[in-house]
Amino acid sequence: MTADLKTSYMTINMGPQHPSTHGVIRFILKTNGEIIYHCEPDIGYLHRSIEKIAESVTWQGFVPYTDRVDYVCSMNANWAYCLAVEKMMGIEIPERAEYIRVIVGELNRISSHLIAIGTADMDMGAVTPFVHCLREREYINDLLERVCGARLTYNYMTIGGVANDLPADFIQKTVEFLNHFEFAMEQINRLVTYNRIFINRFASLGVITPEQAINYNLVGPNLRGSGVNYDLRKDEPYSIYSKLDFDIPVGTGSEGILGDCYDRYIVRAKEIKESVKLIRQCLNQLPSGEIQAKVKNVIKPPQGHIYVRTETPRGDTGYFLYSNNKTSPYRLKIRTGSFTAMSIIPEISQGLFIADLVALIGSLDVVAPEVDR
Amino acid sequence: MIGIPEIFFYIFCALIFGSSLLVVFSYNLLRSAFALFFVLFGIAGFYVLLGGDFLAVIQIMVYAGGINILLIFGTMMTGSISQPETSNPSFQGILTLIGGGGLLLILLIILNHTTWPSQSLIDHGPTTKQIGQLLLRNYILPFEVISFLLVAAMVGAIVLINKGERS
Amino acid sequence: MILDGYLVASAALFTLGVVLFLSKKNAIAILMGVELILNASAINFVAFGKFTPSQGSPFDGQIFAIFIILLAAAEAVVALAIVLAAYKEYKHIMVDQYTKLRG
Amino acid sequence: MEAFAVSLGVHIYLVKAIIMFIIAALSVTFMAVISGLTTWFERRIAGRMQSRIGPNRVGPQGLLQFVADAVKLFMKEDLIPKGADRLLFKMSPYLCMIGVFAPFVVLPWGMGIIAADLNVGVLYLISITALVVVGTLMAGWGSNNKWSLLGGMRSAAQIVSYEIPVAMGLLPSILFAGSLSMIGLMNAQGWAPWQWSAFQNPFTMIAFLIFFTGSLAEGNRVPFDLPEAESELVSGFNTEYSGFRFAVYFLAEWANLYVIGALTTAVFLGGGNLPEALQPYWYLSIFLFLLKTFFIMFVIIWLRWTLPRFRIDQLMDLSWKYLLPLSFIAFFGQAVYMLIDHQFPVIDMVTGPIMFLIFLLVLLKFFYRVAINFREQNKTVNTRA
Repeated sequence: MTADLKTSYMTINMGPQHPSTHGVIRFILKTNGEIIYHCEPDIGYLHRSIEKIAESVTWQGFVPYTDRVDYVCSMNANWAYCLAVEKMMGIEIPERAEYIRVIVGELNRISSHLIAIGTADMDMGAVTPFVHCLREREYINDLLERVCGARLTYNYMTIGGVANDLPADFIQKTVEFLNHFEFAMEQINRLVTYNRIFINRFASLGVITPEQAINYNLVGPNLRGSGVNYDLRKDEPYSIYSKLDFDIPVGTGSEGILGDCYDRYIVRAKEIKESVKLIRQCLNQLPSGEIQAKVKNVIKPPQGHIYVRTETPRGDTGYFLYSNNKTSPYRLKIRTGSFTAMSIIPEISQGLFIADLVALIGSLDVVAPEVDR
Repeated sequence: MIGIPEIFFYIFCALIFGSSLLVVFSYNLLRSAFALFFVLFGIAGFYVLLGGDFLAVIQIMVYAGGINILLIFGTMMTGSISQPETSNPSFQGILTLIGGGGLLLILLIILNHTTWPSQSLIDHGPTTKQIGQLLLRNYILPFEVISFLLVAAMVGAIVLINKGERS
Repeated sequence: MILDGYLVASAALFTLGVVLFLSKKNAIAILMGVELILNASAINFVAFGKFTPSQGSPFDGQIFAIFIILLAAAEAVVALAIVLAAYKEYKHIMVDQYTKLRG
Repeated sequence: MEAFAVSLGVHIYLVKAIIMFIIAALSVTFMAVISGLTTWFERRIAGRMQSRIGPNRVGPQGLLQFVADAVKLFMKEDLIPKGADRLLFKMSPYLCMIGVFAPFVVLPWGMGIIAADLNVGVLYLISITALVVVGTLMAGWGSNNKWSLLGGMRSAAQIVSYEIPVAMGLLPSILFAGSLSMIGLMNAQGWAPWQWSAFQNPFTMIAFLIFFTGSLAEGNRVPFDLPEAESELVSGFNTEYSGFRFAVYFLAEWANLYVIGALTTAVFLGGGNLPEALQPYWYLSIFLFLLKTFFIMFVIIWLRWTLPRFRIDQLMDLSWKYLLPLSFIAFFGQAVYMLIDHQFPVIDMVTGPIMFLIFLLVLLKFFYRVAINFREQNKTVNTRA
């Protein structure tokens, strides 16, 4: 007799109200006691047909919708879409606008990674680091609020530049914040990242080999956690990233096996430091000048299609645009990092504990609205 | 007039027999297992009344806190979870009831016809020390044998389960 | 007089244990019957120890009760292991349906 | 008072029953207040640790918050899920509460101040947790919810396996005191820290640490709060409970915190023992006892809001592979130590102060670290518009 015939599996519904599923993700688990035999993510639970909406709004009018694709890093989503339209139309944007875009984009990357780290900590039962992460994130929210007036869905970048210039004391306030933040981050790391219990929970767990990561098309920190050095900011530089000096942290398997949850986690923690470095450089080099290229009020990109990718906190976000020279896109398709991260969960989660599945989701940093556009 | 120990005796009797009836006649095995907990607790109460405070604590610790939990675990693991209402069927019910009633009758008649050499009640005070000394002096051999038995039981259980896992 | 009370209670518990032991199909229920029987005898030991101390110590009865508890622990562990092993083989624990136990 | 009531013609048993009832009601009320205050204590500490304030609206400094919470919980709808085993579902909170409140019978409050000094006090305290185990199993099973079931199973497995290290951790102290009663254990220690059981010799120190770790696990506290792990099992065995029953669970949880603190204090930290000169002022010993207890509770809360959680297999590993062998070593070592101590009583004078000195050094290192943290901490920035 085989083992399958002997054991009866328990079917458990995890989510959408489960506290550790980061929004409204739903999993259907088949378990043997606490050990997962099969885990099926319910993709499409949060579908809002953003891509369909794009076909009935103007090109500029779609920018606020990109905020909602991934509300944790909406600045980067704005950026990806605007970059795609600009490439399609051949718009050159002023240098100051590029610098501002990098500054706010990297600030937003920090705040997104803070959420990722904090929720991973909270899933492991450590509530305090999460609150500390949110406290630091509040500062970034304040800074971005000074820039654009919004704290979550910014709608700051426009086709052709950014909506408005940085406020007068922004640079000084940001430097002040960064000085404080570097130490605060070190404190958070000491509190949880180097904690023995935490490392034991994360190390050698949910291992994604480099081949698997590439086969499943993982992107961003999840891919780099598996040791693949691939970052669009370095490998296909857009904006002014080629002028800036920064490193790409990759997973090394320092506490266990290469590609485990701890590697993905630590890559995010290190990327935060790199982002701080980037912001400091941009603040130093920030040129003066225009912040907005000359763009008509009603734009009609020429007939054709384009696919533009940028590196957002959750990895490679791509916008595919198809224009037939009308005021709104003929077809728009968004490719996000969380979607592929979600699809690797069934394979990796086999044989894990339920508690480990929570850790795995936390380390993959899946954001629900990004899975279903 | 009945004294306080008697009142407690009857309270514990009620607890024990109320729950043991549930143990015997419930068709839900889990309820039986939980009811057994109260039976064991009531018996610990008997031990207190009989001046065995150490024994009562051991009864709760090993029996109620150990063996009974094991039984509950066993119940939950052996698939009774899926059909609790019929997990504990009985057969030959009438026959065993008649037999059991006869047995009880015989026991009671014997009890009634025997005169036990009863002594006056003495309070022996704390029991822990004396029990410990008895265990390590007069009863050292049974004590060692039972320790060996426990180890053997543990090893045996592990071997049995491991064998089941492997096949 | 009070000794009789304990003896009657113990007899009744013993009977209930025997009824449970004989009438149930479920192996774990049978195990519970054994526990009831063991407990009934332990009550007897302690009660006799208390009310009719022999030449030995008045705690002999309690010593025996402790041994009974420990024996019960050993018995429960082994019996449950057997029940679980049987469950893995047969998918049920109804003792009247164990028609083939070899192998 | 008894005689007076009897002279009035009231039946003696009735009088006794009424007196017992009054004492029981008093202690339960007192406990409810203690656990309520503990909720406030915990939430304020958590607030401090997390850069927020915590409850501060109801009453002075938010002290009456627990009353408001209780009132709110009593007014909530009392739900019993469909398909639940109603009998077990209803019984479980009370079993848990009894299991947590029963230890108060043998918990001391100061030098010689105790409700009932049982001969087997400590054993009674350990064994009564069986009620909690059965209660959680009942809740897990009776709720007709798989998360609850997993929580209940985890809880039972955890408490049953950690009962052994806890009991073994208590043994060296019991050996030393030669008594199982709480007062006996307390009296075996002196007032000074180097006379406490925890610092008596290396083995009692190990036993103390084992006991403390095991108690955390038995009380379902972080880092061992797996039965309630809200990020894994939603809320464990009490997921389906609402209203009054839920309040009872929480009362039990925080009362349990006090039990852990008081037991640790009485057995390892010298209880409420006072120096000779202060002994006439008996109320000081109550104060001292509560102070130590609340300090232990503070440490537990501190750990809860600092550490992540173990996984179930790591938890079991810790108990069976590390704590249990260590506790055997501590037990054996203590026995050998006592044999030596019997021959050369001087050793008793030496090891205590040395252990205490080591503890002080560790404490010094800790404060040094804290000082560095404070120095490095930049002043908070203001990024607001």
